[in-house]
Amino acid sequence: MAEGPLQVRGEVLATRRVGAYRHLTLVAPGIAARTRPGHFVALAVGGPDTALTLRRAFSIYQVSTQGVFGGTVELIFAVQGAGTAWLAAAASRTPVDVVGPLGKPFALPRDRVSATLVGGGYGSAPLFGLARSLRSRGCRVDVVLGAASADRLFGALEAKRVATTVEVTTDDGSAGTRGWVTDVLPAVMERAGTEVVYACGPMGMLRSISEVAAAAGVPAQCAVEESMACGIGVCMTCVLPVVGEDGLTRMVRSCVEGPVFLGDRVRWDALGTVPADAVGAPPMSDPDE
Amino acid sequence: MAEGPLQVRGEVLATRRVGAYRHLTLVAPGIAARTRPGHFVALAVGGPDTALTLRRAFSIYQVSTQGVFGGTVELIFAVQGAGTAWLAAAASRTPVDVVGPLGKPFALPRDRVSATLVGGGYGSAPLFGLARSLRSRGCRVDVVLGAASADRLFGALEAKRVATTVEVTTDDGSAGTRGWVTDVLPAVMERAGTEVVYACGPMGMLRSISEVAAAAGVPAQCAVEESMACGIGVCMTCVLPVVGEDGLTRMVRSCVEGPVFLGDRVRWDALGTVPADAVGAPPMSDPDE
Amino acid sequence: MSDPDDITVRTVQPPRPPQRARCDLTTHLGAIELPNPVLTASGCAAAGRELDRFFDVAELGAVVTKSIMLKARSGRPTPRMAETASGMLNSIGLQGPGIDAFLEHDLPYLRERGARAVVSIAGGSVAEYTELARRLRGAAGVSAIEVNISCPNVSNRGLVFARDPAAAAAVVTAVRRQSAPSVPVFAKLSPDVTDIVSIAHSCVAAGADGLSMINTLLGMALDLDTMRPVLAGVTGGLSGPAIKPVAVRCIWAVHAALPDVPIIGMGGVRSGLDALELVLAGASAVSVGTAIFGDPGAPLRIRHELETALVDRGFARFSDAVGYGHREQT
Amino acid sequence: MSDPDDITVRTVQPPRPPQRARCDLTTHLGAIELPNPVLTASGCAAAGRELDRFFDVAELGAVVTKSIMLKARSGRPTPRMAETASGMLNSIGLQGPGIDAFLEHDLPYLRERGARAVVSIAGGSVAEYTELARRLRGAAGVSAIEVNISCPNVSNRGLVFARDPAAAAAVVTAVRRQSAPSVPVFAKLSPDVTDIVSIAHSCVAAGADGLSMINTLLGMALDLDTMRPVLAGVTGGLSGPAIKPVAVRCIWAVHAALPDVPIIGMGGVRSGLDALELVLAGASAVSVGTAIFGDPGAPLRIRHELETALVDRGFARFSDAVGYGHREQT
Ligand SMILES: Cc1cc2nc3c(=O)[nH]c(=O)nc-3n(C[C@H](O)[C@H](O)[C@H](O)COP(=O)(O)OP(=O)(O)OC[C@H]3O[C@@H](n4cnc5c(N)ncnc54)[C@H](O)[C@@H]3O)c2cc1C
Ligand SMILES: Cc1cc2nc3c(=O)[nH]c(=O)nc-3n(C[C@H](O)[C@H](O)[C@H](O)COP(=O)(O)OP(=O)(O)OC[C@H]3O[C@@H](n4cnc5c(N)ncnc54)[C@H](O)[C@@H]3O)c2cc1C
Ligand SMILES: Cc1cc2nc3c(=O)[nH]c(=O)nc-3n(C[C@H](O)[C@H](O)[C@H](O)COP(=O)(O)O)c2cc1C
Ligand SMILES: Cc1cc2nc3c(=O)[nH]c(=O)nc-3n(C[C@H](O)[C@H](O)[C@H](O)COP(=O)(O)O)c2cc1C
Ligand code: FES
Ligand code: FES
Repeated sequence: MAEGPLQVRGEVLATRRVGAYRHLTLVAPGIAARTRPGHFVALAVGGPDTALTLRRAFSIYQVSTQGVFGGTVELIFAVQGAGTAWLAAAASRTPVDVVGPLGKPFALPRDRVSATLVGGGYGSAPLFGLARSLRSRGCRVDVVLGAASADRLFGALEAKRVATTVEVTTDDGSAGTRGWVTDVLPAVMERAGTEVVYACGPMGMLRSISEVAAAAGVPAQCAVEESMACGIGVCMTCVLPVVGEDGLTRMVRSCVEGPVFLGDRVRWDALGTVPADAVGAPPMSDPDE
Repeated sequence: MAEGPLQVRGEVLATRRVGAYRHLTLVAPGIAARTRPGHFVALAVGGPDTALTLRRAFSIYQVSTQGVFGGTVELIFAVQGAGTAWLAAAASRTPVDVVGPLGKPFALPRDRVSATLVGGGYGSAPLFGLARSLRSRGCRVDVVLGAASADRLFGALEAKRVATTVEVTTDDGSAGTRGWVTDVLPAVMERAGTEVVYACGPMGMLRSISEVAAAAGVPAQCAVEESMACGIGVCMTCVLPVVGEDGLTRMVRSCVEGPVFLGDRVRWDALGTVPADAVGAPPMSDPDE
Repeated sequence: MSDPDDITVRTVQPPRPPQRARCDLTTHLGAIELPNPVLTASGCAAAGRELDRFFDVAELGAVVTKSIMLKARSGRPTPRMAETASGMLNSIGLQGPGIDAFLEHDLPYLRERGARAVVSIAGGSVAEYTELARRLRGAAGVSAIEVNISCPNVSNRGLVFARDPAAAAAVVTAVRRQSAPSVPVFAKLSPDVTDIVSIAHSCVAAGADGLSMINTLLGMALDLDTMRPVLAGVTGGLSGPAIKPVAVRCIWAVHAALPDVPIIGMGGVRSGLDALELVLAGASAVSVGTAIFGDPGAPLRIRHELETALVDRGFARFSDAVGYGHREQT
Repeated sequence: MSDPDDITVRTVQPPRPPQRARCDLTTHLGAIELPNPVLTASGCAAAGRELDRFFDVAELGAVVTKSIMLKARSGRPTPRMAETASGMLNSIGLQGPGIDAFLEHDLPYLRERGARAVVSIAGGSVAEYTELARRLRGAAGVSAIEVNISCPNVSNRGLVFARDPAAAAAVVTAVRRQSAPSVPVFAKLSPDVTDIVSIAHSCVAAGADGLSMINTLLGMALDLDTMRPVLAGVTGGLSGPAIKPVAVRCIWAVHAALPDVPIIGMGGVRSGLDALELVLAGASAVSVGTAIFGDPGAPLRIRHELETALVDRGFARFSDAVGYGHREQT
């Protein structure tokens, strides 16, 4: 399999609504073949005269290497600001520059283990490809999906097709159990005999999942979402405090060393700070760039 | 007739190619009813996230007050830079904020006179509505159209329908007489017994036309084109030196006091300068804004 | 285990009733009170007449008029502008009819229309500013004076007043002394300085009742066909959304240093949210400049959008939002 | 009278043969020669490794590495960036591994790849810059040194070196003295000063072989939901197309004053035409920064576009275009 990211001039094939989200299919030749579950793409948004200067990062939901289009990449996204609004409105055939696949994907187990996949909101998007990979390796897969409300759940039906069991929670109780994924996760893990947790969703959720996994003594692979300017490792905006093999905390780039981290390596309590014990902290002075 | 400009949220109805130009029809309710020949509109370009900050000015080619669309405005434009490229690519239904009608239109004669209309490139666009108005007042209309090449002539066939005679020149001889409009204008004027000249086109052409008209002792109403930031008279970017009734030269705004000026009032030789005898010139110091 | 098919929406909360709340937009700029904090920026609205064709200029907090000089002035040759990414350069050269014509035609027009006028003045020497202030003293309808000190000082090798604390102070002292005590004097600062806070201090120490910021940044563009400067004046002032981050930083720094000094903020405001950003940084009023060129209705639209934004955030009074970004975090 | 129906096109000129001409892109930065004038901007390309996945970094004139400090440094907390109209704010805080790790891993990598390295250094005191230069002296593969003086001087109340002519000069003198004569030293200037030309003079008098400009403008953004500064570091550096007019103005002014001093220009370059604009203003090389974030292939694309733009304008040598905008008009 070819390695490393490509930059390709893609185009919008189709966009459709899925609850509160959009399901975007991009023609992006070459990227599909290199993609593994957990990879993301970074898109240029806004068109030729745009005032939007930075890329937007999106987890890859699924890819297709075949077909008349020379490879497609599918994303699930929420409209947040100007960039996602532009994407949502982009007509079929709109050119979109795509960089990907980016980041370190989920690590797959060598053995047939019982894996529990937890997704929050659109964070479930990268879990379906992962579930299929795990199943093809003979792993048991259970899925827990959570969201603020029913329209922000993504893929509950699809989950049912790939998973042994599926559990759904919503904050407002508009679908599934009212509450958080971590309210139901311990029971699911017990039932499934979980040996590894995979998670993608908001930072607060990932933190709680890491705690649940740690309590159960199983590793949690968490795909984080930090604000990114470049997505390719050159700008240093996307850092978070992570404990290395040597036990030292460093501010590491989530775009190249992540987005998937082991939950017990991330200093969740220290997000948005530089822990005093981090390598090179605290700055003695505050230079401008 | 209602007076003054409106600001309306219009939309693209259709765009088609006409030689080197585009013929754009905008739905822009209310503007048509206020428009007289020589008026222009100023369009916001680039869409919601655009880096383009200023309006683009275009002469009104023709308007329609009727129809299902509540009034349309038609323009003929050349793709020059980012703004016109965006307009040319804008799909039907693209929203476009339209301000207009703007400027002082051509003054129409009270009597049945012989009028000669001279257009350079897309500068012919505002002359057809003018020709119809003149004809309906019983004026004789002769038209001279010039351009660099055949594909940059606009409306030669339409001119034939409204004018007694039509003369065409191109710089490269690819259509009509090889040469400039002023090469043929004196003969046309003599033949037509011209009593007033109306002109729209590049500044150099307007200057030459003014000289020909002055030599023949007839007034020339020239629609000028100066770089404009606002189009509504508030920014002072679109000025040119014009001699007032009092004989004094002032830097006047072509967007509100023009774009139509009498040819013998414009200091053509001093365009791009502030003549030393202009009111308030020369600045003793050069303050930044 | 819950059924994943069970994802039909159960309506959990009733849709919220439409917001009807309003916000008191009144603002104070030194001795004067304005009904709302949205103004036009000097040089971007002439003296209000042209905009009045698009909306009632009396609906704005005030119209800040184009900087006026003592004598009529032709300004610079064209080209006078260049569009830049999310901004523009201008080099108008303060074209204007001079103070006499301004007092005869422009000020009375605004007064008749019921609009408030903040009169911007510009000069090449302290004496010229002094004379301008003296002439304004008698005039009816001057709500405040904004002193455009981004002008070269003819008696100091053309060094722009706003870049020299002493020269800036000298102008402010003179204008303040000449003006009616009821008319606040705002000094308009340039961002093109090493330390805007020290210039702000100088102006306030010299008697400025408030500060306006920011004027344009000095910029330039080359024409890639002629391979020469686009502007006849070579350099020009950069304005528009591109400079908003600089405006926010300047307002933030000056408000932090001088929290009691009212600030008229400007620089790249194109929406009510942009205006709110300047307000949270410390502006007591916001001027809309370049945005007008793209949208003649911008000032009034921004007033409405700002009110909505304030209501949405639970502000009953505009004044509570001024400098709110500086609050200690709880 | 000609027949108006006669508007069928008569082919008048044969289509021009496709342009095959090339332009010699070689440029000189003091003692060194680079094969072409397109570089990466410090802090926007790390040490080249990540970009090398998208194109061969040896195809660039040089890679300007992220400013390196003496010790490893964690940088500032997040959020570290905010997008702005045609630009962005960053507040990274010079995160980096320190000079030892840089010399061990980064510099050898570029050397192996056959790429030229311009090493950017940053410090909090003259002593720190001195030590950095000393460490670089022995290192193989340093084509030039760019001294990032937009750092607070810890021994002068944090006043940024680049805003103080004497402090800037002190740093430059120290670095120049420590460095091999064959390695040119470029001082990188900040636009946030009252008079950039005087800072340029100081640096050149202190021995700078060339000048880089511009670093980012100090800016700031507020989050309209939290109503607090977006950046954890409160203020940040503004970069991107928004600031290009300021970059052009600074380069123009410094080149006019110091025509023989080579300038590495940067600020908002996103296309070959943008690069050409900086070159015409006086830059002998152009660094691409923020544009990389939007387009990882930007530096190489810009090199190609610049060559095309030069050929189109009849330049046989890049060096003929440097400062061409300043020529006397005929
Ligand atoms: C690895 C990764 C995977 C992601 N996957 C998805 C996904 O599958 N579906 C989805 O809807 N969203 C996803 N996001 C979030 C998505 O990138 C943001 O919602 C999007 O960038 C917002 O852009 P905007 O222009 O609408 O918002 P704006 O707020 O206008 O964006 C302004 C700037 O901030 C950055 N930014 C803003 N919010 C975020 C954010 N949450 N994360 C990263 N950068 C941000 C943008 O890139 C841009 O540079 C992912 C983010 C990361 C880092
Ligand atoms: C009164 C008037 C009537 C016009 N009528 C027509 C018409 O009928 N058809 C047509 O094709 N063009 C017309 N123009 C010219 C048209 O406005 C410009 O071609 C257009 O603004 C170029 O925009 P751009 O974004 O493509 O180019 P850019 O060069 O990217 O424009 C950059 C900026 O410069 C301004 N500008 C650039 N060129 C001109 C110009 N020639 N005149 C005024 N402003 C300019 C733009 O408004 C914009 O603010 C007219 C101009 C004026 C003033
Ligand atoms: C065309 C133009 C003319 C201006 N004229 C003046 C002026 O006469 N006096 C003044 O103080 N500022 C003047 N300015 C600066 C504006 O008042 C304002 O400070 C600056 O443009 C930033 O705001 P903006 O980004 O909203 O335009 C002018 C700006 C522009 C664009
Ligand atoms: C994220 C980021 C990090 C930067 N880091 C540095 C740095 O370490 N040293 C430095 O001299 N300049 C740094 N800069 C400034 C750039 O090198 C450049 O001078 C500036 O961004 C203007 O160029 P641009 O508009 O092309 O980005 C940084 C800029 C950005 C956006
Ligand atoms: S997003 Fe730029 S380094 Fe990660
Ligand atoms: S274009 Fe603004 S005054 Fe004419």
